[in-house]
Amino acid sequence: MTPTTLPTPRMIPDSLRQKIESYVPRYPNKKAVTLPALHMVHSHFRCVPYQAMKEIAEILEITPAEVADTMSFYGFFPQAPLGDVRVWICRSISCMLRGGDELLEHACKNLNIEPGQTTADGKLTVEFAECLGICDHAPAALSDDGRVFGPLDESSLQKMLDDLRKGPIPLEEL
Amino acid sequence: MATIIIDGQSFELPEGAKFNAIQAAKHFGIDIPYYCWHPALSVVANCRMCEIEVGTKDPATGEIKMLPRLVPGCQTPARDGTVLVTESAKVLEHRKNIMELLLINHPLDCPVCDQAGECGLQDYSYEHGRAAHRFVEERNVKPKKEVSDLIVLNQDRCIMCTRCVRFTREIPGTAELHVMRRGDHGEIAIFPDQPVDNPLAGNVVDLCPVGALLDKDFLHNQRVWFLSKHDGVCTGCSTGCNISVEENAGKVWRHKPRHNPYVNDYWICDEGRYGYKAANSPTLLGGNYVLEGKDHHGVPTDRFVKRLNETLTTRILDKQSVLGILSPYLSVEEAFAAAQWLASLTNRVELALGPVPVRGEDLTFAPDKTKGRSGDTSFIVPRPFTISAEKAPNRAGVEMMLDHFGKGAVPFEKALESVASHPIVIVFGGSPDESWIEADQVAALRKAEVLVLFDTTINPLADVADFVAGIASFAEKSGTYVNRDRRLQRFEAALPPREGVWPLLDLIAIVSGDGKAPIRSQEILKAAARVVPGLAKVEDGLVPELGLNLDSKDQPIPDAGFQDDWTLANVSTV
Amino acid sequence: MRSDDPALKKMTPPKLTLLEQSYLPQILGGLVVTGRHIVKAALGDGAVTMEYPEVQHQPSPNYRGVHRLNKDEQGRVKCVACMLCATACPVHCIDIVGATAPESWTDREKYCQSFVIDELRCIYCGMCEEACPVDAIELTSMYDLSGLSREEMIFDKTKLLSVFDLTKEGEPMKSGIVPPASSNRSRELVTTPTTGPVIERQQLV
Amino acid sequence: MPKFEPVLSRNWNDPEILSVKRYESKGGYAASRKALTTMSPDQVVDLVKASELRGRGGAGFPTGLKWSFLPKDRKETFMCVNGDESEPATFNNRYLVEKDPHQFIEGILIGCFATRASTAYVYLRFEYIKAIKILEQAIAEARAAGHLGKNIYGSGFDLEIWCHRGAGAYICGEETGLIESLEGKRGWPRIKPPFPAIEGAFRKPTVVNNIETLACVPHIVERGADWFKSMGTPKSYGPKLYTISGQVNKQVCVELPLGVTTNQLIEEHGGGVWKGRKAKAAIPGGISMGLLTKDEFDVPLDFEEIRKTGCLGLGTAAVTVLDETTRIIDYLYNTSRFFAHESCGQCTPCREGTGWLYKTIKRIRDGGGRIEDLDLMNHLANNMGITPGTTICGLADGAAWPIKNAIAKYRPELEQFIRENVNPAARIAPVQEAISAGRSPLPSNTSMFVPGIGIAKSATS
Repeated sequence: MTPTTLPTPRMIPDSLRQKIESYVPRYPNKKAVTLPALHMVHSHFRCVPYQAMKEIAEILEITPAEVADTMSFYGFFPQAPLGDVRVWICRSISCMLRGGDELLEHACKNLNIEPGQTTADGKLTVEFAECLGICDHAPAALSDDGRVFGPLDESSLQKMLDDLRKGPIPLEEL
Repeated sequence: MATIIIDGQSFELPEGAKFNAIQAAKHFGIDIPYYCWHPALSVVANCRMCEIEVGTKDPATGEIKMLPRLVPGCQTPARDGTVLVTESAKVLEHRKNIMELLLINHPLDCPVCDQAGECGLQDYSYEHGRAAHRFVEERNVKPKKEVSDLIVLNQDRCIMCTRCVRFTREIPGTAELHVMRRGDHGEIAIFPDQPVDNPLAGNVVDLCPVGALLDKDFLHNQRVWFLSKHDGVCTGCSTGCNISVEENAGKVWRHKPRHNPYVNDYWICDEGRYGYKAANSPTLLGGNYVLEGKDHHGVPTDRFVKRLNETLTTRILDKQSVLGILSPYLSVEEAFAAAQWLASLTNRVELALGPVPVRGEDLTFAPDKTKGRSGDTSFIVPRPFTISAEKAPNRAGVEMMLDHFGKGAVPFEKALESVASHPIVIVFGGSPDESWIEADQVAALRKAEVLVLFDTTINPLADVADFVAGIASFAEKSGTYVNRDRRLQRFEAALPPREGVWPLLDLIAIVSGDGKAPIRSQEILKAAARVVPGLAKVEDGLVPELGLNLDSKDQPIPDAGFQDDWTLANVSTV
Repeated sequence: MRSDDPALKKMTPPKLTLLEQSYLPQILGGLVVTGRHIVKAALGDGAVTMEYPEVQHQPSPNYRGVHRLNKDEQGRVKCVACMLCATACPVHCIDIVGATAPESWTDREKYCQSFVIDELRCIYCGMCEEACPVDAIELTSMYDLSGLSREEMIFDKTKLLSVFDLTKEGEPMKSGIVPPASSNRSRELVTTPTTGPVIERQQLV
Repeated sequence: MPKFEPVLSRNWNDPEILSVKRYESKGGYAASRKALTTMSPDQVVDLVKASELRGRGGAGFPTGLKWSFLPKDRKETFMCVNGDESEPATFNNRYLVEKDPHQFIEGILIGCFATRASTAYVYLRFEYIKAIKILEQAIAEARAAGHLGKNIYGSGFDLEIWCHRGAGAYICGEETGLIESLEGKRGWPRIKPPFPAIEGAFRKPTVVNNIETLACVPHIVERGADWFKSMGTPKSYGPKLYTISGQVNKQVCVELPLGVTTNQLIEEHGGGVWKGRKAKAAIPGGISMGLLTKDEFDVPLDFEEIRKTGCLGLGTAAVTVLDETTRIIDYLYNTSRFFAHESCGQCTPCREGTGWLYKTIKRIRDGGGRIEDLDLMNHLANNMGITPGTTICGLADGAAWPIKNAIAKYRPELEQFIRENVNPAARIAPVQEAISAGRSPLPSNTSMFVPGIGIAKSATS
């Protein structure tokens, strides 16, 4: 499809569009780029709005419903923008045995939000996770910039939340 | 010869058959329950209702080896030596479990659900379910939503068989429907502002085995067990889709597709689906009328026939010639009877074809099995579905009659030019659409000295014709049509002719005064087959259920497709 | 039931004595009863007839009289137009037109736009009441049904609901169960398009 | 038995190993060079077959056999590397990618050569943010060094490796779910047959292997099948990465020959149970496997022996320890919550069953349990999964197994819990109970349709 047929105003900037299109040769068909494209759009907007899904569909020559189908299956993609930092607190077995559920509750109570919500100042989104694969740090937490926290207790959890509210750290510095 | 063993009995599979276990069992009269499987869609085996015990028989030793676990029948090919056990204790217990699981989050609102009476859940829970279920937790409640202007989705009734999703992806290829989220919170959904509005959209309602997808047009109007079904053929276009016309209390309530692998497979387009409304239209002609001065006066049929015959006889004795126009909406029998009558009036008769409405281009949907979910597609025999641009059911059949009685099919435009040389014009209409004739065409026809019209609707030509006879509408008559592919197909009357109106066949018999003239369409077809070479293949006026290909022999159908028959009538009662 | 069903109990008629065969004791017994009534009536107490309409008959609680359409606690018709009564009716005297319920009725999606019972055709078998899944139709103990024309005896929804209003005091709904209330339910009342003749009758005791 | 020398984890202490130069200097890419230049693909397959390497992802299917299922006349083959390591308590693949990515790339290279796959997709779960970064860099370096790309080592073999990021779905670790997800669809597992080896990703023959499985391959090529078979227990050969987590002092990932016991792991590597407590039970390999009671701690953790204890299998060899104070109901609550959250919702038994089990366990935990709930759950669990044949993939088995296993092994404790924890607020409403038992919840002589609850059944029993 040529860009001229796209509705205006377009949401996905040209640079991002080119990045998505650069993934097309990796796969035998365009549809397979759906997941990478959703990831790219997500890291650009920190959410995947409907308009972006529509544009992904146009780039990949599928229907918006197919994009929504894929997107809604996974727990990763939110539709409303996230806070500056998104942190997952693990509640899976190893973490639960060491107090993961309580830590999640504690963190949410501290921040005055429910799991899955963003703080009022828009700095931090706290979510639960079904295993983060960092059970060697259990009870653990992971922020979306790649920082791993754990083993946590109430005081280190508080320190973690304070750190996270300072904003994301680029991955290179890890 | 391939042999399959079902429940200990051996059956010979038909030559060239491409069956799965459900189809094979059904072929031999054994029912295996299913939900998500559909003969024209890819196999995903996710409802798990059709699970049976499967094994193979070694042809050399005769030893039967069963698989240790249950296997979905939809996924099991029926081959030589396949052994199916459909009624073992294990299978029956499994069906009980699946029914229980399907119903734990299903509301028990059958009294207000339109699917009640043709619902897969009702049937199978009666036949295979537990009397009581053991679920005491809170049910998941899901919203009701509209997926298009015509279709409503009751998500809490959905069993996530994904038939609808697969249909929109594989058949029209428009993929408007998708599954949202996962697990027991999964829902069927559309993308915002992208309703299911493809020309075949209504089929998702037929596909839905439960009351989740419902037609708003039919919603809350009728209970399905009050409806009488009549085999019909859609008059919307020259494809001639096989439909079931469903009526109650003198009204047609809906059209449903009827399976015919040679024509429409399992589908009909929305235009045909909602074409039933014309049968209930208030603009149908309600009797016979004669133009006196400027006004039409309703007259009883005997007086109408008498006056018509008087006029025609006088004029014809004056050596005036007749132009007969036969619309492509007439059935083969009607066209034959009409042409025969016209030919009997005088030898100075010219026959022409009525206007053939054409809109757009043929629209063909080729099933694309790769577009669907990646299920097993090896059992599917894809057949394309076409919506014809030619919006009349029987041009081919009427032309056949014109060829036989006249000088070939004179097109309507040419016939209009010759009105001047034919003072008597007799038009046989029958289109359910009042606008089948345009103002300038009416004016051209009105130049005739005597204008006779046999038609179903109050239309511009009826406003000016000297004699107007109301005839039975498409839902009120029986007969046959010849479709685009020259397939002769029979349809039945769903309604009795409305009051004051005769079917055209009866009317012609009365007008022609031939007391012995056959008026049953089968007899007329029999008579027509004797003289019209194109109908030579018709035997004894009978047309097979799937129609008769007038030109060549039908290709065999490797997959014996069958329609879902989740109707109360099919449940064996105690 | 098959004739060889073991549950069948075979009966043989009792053998009558000579006196019984003459029927005289039975005739005399009957005359005694008649005489007792003659005496009772003559003494002015214990008449077996009733001076209707001055005195009203009290039918038994399971008497099947005129139908009524029940209302829920908000005064809306309880009927959800499932048409099971019409399906169950052996004489086809019930005609219902269903429709999508108004938006404000959050607890149901269907109601009856029109509900007509031909009381002359009805055989008062009570199958409709039995079939109703929401206890919307019930047979009351009203028995003195009369009218001057056949049309008058065809009860429409308004009339059937008015029977409910008339009889609800004396005959409460048999289930006594009202649909569970949802929080955002409106108080809108049923509006019926036609107002048929409302039945007039003195209040039941 | 000679002293065990770690191979998979031999470079983990070397932070420089992330660079291709360092890896090469330690003898890296020698095995791939050997395979590509001196062996034919079929020889590699035969070698792996001879080593009896079994898949490390959970099912333990012999890898060589899997490779030999590919059709002989195939034109295009794909390799999918399964790094969607989502089984709770498992993290050994993350260690392999983060700490020695080239070993794993070398494994892919040999695996692809053996299966003649010219494209490999590494499907990594999105939580492995750092691992993805490291792997992408390592792939780029390996390509620059000539280990990937066109005509590798002059053998005429081409290979491209692409990293594909998951998005948080447990089921994408199932091989066909992974393939669907890779194709850009929702990760709903496919029905089998056709098996991926015949029709997999993009409807082409496809091999799906676990990261750890592929990491073993270079060592087999280098040292031979006999070396590999010298470790482990019968039918379970070779080294294995065990992870220990939960209520132990040290949560670690260690490489050991297959067949160590739980006791050994806890005492020698996990530093004992935490807080000086005693162990109550252990999960041998991810939560779907069931529980080992304390008496079963001496059973060797390999593919065969573990099944005799009533556990589903070795799984991912992720051992999680429960101490004596942990309640079994909490463990069940956690597992059922996990599976209710992760069920893909495709097959009826799993979609509805996992939700039902979770709701029931939650009710029991809240104090509204009934003794018959245990039998009900047992019945439900017995009728879910691939083993009875009621689902497409094994998630339902994994969801059902911990429940039936725990009911079998800890029924007295659960019954005691139900008896002792009674909370009126969590009790089932009498009307629900009556309906489920098929009794009338209403006074007799009334109809059964109550909007909102709903039952259309005559009042019997």
